[in-house]
Amino acid sequence: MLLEIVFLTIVFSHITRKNFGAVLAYSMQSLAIAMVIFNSFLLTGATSLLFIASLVLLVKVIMVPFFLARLIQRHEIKFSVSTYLNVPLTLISIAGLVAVAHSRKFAPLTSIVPANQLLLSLALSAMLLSFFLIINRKGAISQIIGILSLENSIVAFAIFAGLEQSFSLQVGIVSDVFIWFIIATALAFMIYKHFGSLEVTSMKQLKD
Amino acid sequence: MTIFVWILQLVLVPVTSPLCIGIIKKIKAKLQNRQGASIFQPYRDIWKLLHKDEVVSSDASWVFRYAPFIVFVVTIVVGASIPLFASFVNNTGVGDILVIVYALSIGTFFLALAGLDVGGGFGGFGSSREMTVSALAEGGFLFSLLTVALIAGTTNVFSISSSSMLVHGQSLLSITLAFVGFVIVLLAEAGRFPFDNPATHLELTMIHEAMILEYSGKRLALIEWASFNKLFIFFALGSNLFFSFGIAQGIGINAIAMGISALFIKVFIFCLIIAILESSTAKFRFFRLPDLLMTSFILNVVAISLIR
Amino acid sequence: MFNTLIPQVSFVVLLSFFGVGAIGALLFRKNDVISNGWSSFFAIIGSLWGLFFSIVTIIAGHNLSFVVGKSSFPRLALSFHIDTLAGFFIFVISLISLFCSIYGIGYIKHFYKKYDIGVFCFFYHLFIAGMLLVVSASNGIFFLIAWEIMSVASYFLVVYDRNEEENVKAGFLYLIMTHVGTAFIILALLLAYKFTGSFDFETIKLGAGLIPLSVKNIIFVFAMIGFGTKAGIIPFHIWLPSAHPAAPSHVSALMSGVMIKTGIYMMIRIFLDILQPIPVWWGLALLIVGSISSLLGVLYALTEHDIKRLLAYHSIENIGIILLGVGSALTFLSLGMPQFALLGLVAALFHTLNHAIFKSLLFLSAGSVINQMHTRNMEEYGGLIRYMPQTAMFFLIGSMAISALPPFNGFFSEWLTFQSLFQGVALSGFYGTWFFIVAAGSLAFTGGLALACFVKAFGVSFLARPRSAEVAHAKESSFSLRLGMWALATLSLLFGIFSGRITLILQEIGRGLTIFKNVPSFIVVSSRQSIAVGNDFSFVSAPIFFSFLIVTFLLVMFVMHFLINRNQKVKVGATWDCGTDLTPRMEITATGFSRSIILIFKGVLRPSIQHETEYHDSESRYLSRSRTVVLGVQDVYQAHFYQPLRKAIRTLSLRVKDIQSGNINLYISYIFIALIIALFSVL
Amino acid sequence: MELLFLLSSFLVVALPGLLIRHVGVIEFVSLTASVIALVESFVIAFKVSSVGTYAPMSFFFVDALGAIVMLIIACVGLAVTIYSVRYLRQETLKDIIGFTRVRQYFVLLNLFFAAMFFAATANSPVFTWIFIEATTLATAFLISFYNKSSSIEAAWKYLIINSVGLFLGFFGTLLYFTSLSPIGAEGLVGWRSLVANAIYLDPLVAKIAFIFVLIGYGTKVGLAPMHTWLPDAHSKAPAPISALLSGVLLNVAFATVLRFKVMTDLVAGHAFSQNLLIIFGVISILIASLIILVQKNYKRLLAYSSIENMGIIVLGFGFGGLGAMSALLHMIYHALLKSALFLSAGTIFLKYSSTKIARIKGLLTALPVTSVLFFAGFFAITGMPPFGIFLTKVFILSSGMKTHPMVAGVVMFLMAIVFIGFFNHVTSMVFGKKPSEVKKCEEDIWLVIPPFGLIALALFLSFHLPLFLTTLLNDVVAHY
Repeated sequence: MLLEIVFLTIVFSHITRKNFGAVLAYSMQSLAIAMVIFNSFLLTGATSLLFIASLVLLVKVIMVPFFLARLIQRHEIKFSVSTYLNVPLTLISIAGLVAVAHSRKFAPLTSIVPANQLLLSLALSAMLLSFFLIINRKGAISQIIGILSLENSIVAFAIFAGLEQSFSLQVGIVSDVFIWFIIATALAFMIYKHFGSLEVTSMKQLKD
Repeated sequence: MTIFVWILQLVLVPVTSPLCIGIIKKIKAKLQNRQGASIFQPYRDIWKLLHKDEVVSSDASWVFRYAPFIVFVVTIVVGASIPLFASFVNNTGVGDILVIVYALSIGTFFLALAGLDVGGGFGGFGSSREMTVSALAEGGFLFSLLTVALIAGTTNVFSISSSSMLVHGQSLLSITLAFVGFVIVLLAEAGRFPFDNPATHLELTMIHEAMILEYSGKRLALIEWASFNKLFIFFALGSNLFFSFGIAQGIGINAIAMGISALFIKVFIFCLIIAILESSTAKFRFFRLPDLLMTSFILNVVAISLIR
Repeated sequence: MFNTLIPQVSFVVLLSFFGVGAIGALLFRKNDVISNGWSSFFAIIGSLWGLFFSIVTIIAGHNLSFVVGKSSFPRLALSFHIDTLAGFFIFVISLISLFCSIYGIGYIKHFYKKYDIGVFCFFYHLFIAGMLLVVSASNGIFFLIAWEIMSVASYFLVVYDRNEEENVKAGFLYLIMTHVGTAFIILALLLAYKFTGSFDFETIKLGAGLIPLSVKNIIFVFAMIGFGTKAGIIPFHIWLPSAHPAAPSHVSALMSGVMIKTGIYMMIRIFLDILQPIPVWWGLALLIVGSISSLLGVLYALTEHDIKRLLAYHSIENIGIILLGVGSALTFLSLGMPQFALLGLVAALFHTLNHAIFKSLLFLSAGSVINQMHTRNMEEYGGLIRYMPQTAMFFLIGSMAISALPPFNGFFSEWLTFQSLFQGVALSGFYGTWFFIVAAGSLAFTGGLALACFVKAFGVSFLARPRSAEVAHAKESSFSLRLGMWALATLSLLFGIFSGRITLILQEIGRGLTIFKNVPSFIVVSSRQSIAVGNDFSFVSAPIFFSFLIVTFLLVMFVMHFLINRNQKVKVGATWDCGTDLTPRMEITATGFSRSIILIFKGVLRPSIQHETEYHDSESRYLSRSRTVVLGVQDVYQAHFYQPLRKAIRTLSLRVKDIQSGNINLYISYIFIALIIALFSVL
Repeated sequence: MELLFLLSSFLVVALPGLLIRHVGVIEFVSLTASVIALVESFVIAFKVSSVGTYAPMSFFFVDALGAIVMLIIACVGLAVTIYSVRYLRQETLKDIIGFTRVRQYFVLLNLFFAAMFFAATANSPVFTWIFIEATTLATAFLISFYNKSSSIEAAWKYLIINSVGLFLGFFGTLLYFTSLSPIGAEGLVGWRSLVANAIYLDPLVAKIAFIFVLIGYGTKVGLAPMHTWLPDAHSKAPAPISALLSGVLLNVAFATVLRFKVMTDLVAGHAFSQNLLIIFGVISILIASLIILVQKNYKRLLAYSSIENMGIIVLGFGFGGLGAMSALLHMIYHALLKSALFLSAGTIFLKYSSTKIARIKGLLTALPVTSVLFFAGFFAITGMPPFGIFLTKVFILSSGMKTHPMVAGVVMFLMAIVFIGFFNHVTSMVFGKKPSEVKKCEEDIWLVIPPFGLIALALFLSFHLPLFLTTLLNDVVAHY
């Protein structure tokens, strides 16, 4: 159920034209992840999970969208920049990727925990989709979101594959992601300063 | 007796070579319905030149001064190291076809340098042409000698002339081909028609004369004489390597006398051929000469491949 | 124990001389004079020591192999193996380097204050030491290291005069050519390693049977290309005519006299010693390559008017002649006629030695001319014989030797080469005969053309009138230069006269190889020093010819001077000038001299001739003011092989460059695609 | 214990560095830190070579590979720190940068060092991942140091591409943990326990995981076609940083790949991973060699040369046996030489203030010593004797010739192409007449010593390998 939300949010951020929409989708997604972790806390009752869930809630659901929103407001770029593929083609390729993720090929991956094979393949397709999001979108923000959601879907996969890590690792990863996000936004600011837009394709000086 | 043979071997070429030039000139005159000079005229010319004063160019270096002697000496040495009338003069030191070929080119080398030395307009292109012709002639020359050498199974000219190879005639064809090739080379090297006109002083045509234009007096005499010797050497080679009959195989008065007379007869035939050739053919254009020389080379290659 | 140790120690000492020289030269680089003195001293001492060492090795027939130190890398051992063949090449190297070093003392004076002498001396020593290592190393990797050191050191010597733009270009071409060659060599060695499991030449030799024939052939081709590039066989020669002129003259003497011979050495070593037995086509291939190189080399030499380029092309020609000897040796071996093969090998070795001597002599004398004239263009020389008579004499001797005029040494090695080819021609019932006929023919023509080329070289640069004002300032070069040239000139006469004894020694050297052990001798040298090949197949005797020549010459001179003309006067007058006064521009030029031959061979040389005529008045074109004829020969190999190759690779790399398009989405999609492909390849 | 000391020394410099008001102090402390690091890592290396592995606490784990990587980081690190002191001073003199930037530089530099040391020594794969990511974060701002649009672009590409790659690597890393699910290990899982459990891996999963790891960390290693960030980042960063990036960072990332390779080989067999490595190595060498031929910018040229050399190293491990051994050696030589080259390139840049090859002429007259160093470094990196890279190349090819002759042959010629292209550019830079606006003045000795030291070290190592190093190498070859 929650994983579906993750998946759908990614699809949404594929097709949405508004940056706010993408950001909102991301926070929904992170919320879902947090819920998942919380859920497993309810199952196991390990307090560390609770802490991590709240950490995720704090970082990914509140702070990251907040910063992104600041960025968007600052440069009043409501509409995200164009994509390479138009919406129908995007949807088609999304479908293709989902099919790939569900194909027998990835059986060894998805059948790590045979019980939730469907969820795993869903997480896998979420990964591929967010990867595709980074490729398809020309906007810096969309790329940031894409990478973040890639991370989210990997976490989701890890959780459902029963690969949850020790407490310190989780904290490390989350803080790492957070620092990464700060730097990325800072760079995005700089890009806007130097190039006058958040269009990454405007950066074509470094060839050969 | 051997001493006598040796001395004969040494002096025969320089002594007789002017004579055969004279003979050639005489025959040509006859063919052109002229009286012609006496056949001993070349001797007189050389003698006269030897006693004249001479003028040496101010630009000339020692190369110019000593070239005539070197050229002359080379012809003497080579003339003494080929079978003239006797094949038993066992000369294992220098009687090798390669030695002959390359020793003769010493003469060419210095003559060409002398031509360049004075810095005149003529000497330069004279030696250029000379070197071109001789460079192209070398392959044919070597291979024509190589043919007979392979048939005789040795590259020593005396042994070649002593080996009776005309007896078994299956290689007759290759010998004939090689001979034709040899004759072409002979014409080229000795500067006769159709390669060069020994009598011309027309700068468009002359090769040998252009090189020696600056010479006078005894040096001119030596050079002329050397060229006579060269011609005679070629005659001797042609007559003793390709048709070695009559050559003295063993020591003895009548054998040697026989050998000498055989040599003279063969040389005379050569003179006849040359004279007829020169009065019947015209001089070729310079850039047609390579074809002729290549022909001689190809003929020899065919000849060699036929030896089996 | 003792006398096994001595040679090894002395060899290490030999190397250490050059090492000390190199380091010292670098240390004293602040002071030109000291560093020059230091390095020349050690170079001369080292070369003398090398001569001594090699002569002892050859006489005693040593066959020593030893390991110095221990490397901390696997499969790399500093192992040497010095048999008589290596000893012979050490002899050649030391001989030439001795005289080049003597020459160098005075020659590099004109680099003082201009460049860093210490650096030059450093690389000079490194170069010689590298060559010594190349011929003595017996471990593949160690050999490669020595090989590269030799190449790199010579590269730095080539670009030493770095203010000339084309020197740098020449060095660039040289190093990349030799590097590609080295790549081929490495591949050949690796192939051998793959099947014999060792880089040690001895082990490879023992395990040569394990290498399948097809791989052997590949090794042959690779080694052929690799070492041929160093030796300068056509069509891998393009670096040679540009690199040799660029280097300082005594270095070009070393490069052309010795360095390119290391390629020959390795060919002999690998084909004749290590990879035995071999198929017959190797030898025939070498014959063809040799014929092409010799003939084309001399033809290109004829087209040159840059004196050092001309000499460089003659190196190509002589390498071809040497290869003819080697090729016939290989062929006879695989036909199972070892005594003929020995003859071919002896011819090749003898010509190697001779070419080293007279080619370095020629380069040195050319160097001293260039030193005075400050140009390499022969068209500006002329009449130098009056200003530098001794140099002219040395150059004349060199030219006579290289164009194989008896009694100089060049003739006798060519004579031996001819003999070995004749043996091949005389073979009956063997298709290879044709190759021998071709080889002999090309050798014959090469001789003739070389003669023409050196008439041109000597005549145009030393004879006639000065063609430029520079000539008047030319002076005879300093003592050390003359000493070096004088020694080489004398050697090239002596080695001619004593060719008989040398031939015998060379035969013994050839016997040093395993396959030639107790092969019946095919060359007999009689008491009168007359070399006899085969059973009375042919004889030649240098002393007899020489004495005969001298005696007759004296005789004729005597007769001329004292019998015939006692009282004739010799007037000195002007050259016949057809009425107009004679200017140097009326003399024939170097280009004009060889023009006829170039036009005869225009099918091969592809000459390009542009006429430009300028008239006095444009409408009535009767009187031409000036007429210029530019006769050039286009470089066929550049035009038809190297340029297209370069262009192809370049276009390819421009294509590849588009990968880096600067678009980040594209970049990420590369990762994506790589991931997907990799996943699907395993799943 | 030494390890903590070492790491803390950097952090100590890094964190309060923000407060220090004086340049000299920052320079001094960072120099001391790097000296300490050098000493300590030698101590640790000796320990490892004598004892085997060195794991002071459950969090750290240094085996032979880690020790070698540490040594590389420390040696290059010291040289780079010395160099960057002078380099930044020169730039402040030219007032390209101000004090705050210098401080920022040193803080980030020390963080970078710390991150690399952590990554080399962390016990848990996930921690290794975190710290490698941390290197990315630390260097992002160093790459955008000059704050020009092009450097921002480089930094952005660096950040995005590497993060994508590293997240893939993270996924692969997680997949290896499937081996633990049977026993359900809790707490921090170290390398050794993973290797111990690797037998429980499902071979297919292992393969997939390795693919993810190879492509993920391969992005950081700079294997084609994931190499695209590398030329941009290396050419835009300040020279010392480029030296660190291509000299050290690539090796750190590759060491991680090797650790995973072991686990994969345990279940999937050697052939699989080796073939993958060979394929990626050949592609990298191919692309790099061809692009080097037509390169216009000498720092990018060096960057591509790094790609080529990483390809060779990967190839060596792909061939295995002697190849692996010499690939390790190649790694060491390449680290030293490439950083030396980048440092001398920095000096050239200071002199000519351009990175275009076409602009650089007459280096030999303008910068005699540096140009000689540059030339020597070029010869060394393209494998000219007596430098060791020649040997390693021959060894790698010889072990390749046994198994994949065609590959070896092709690579041989690609190397020749690299040499030709590189040599072409170097000659055009070193020789010729120097432009008039470049004035000839004395070189700053401290800008010369670090590259000289590195090249000298490489030369020494190519003549003689110290005993402890050989033991380390053999140990690594035995394990990986």
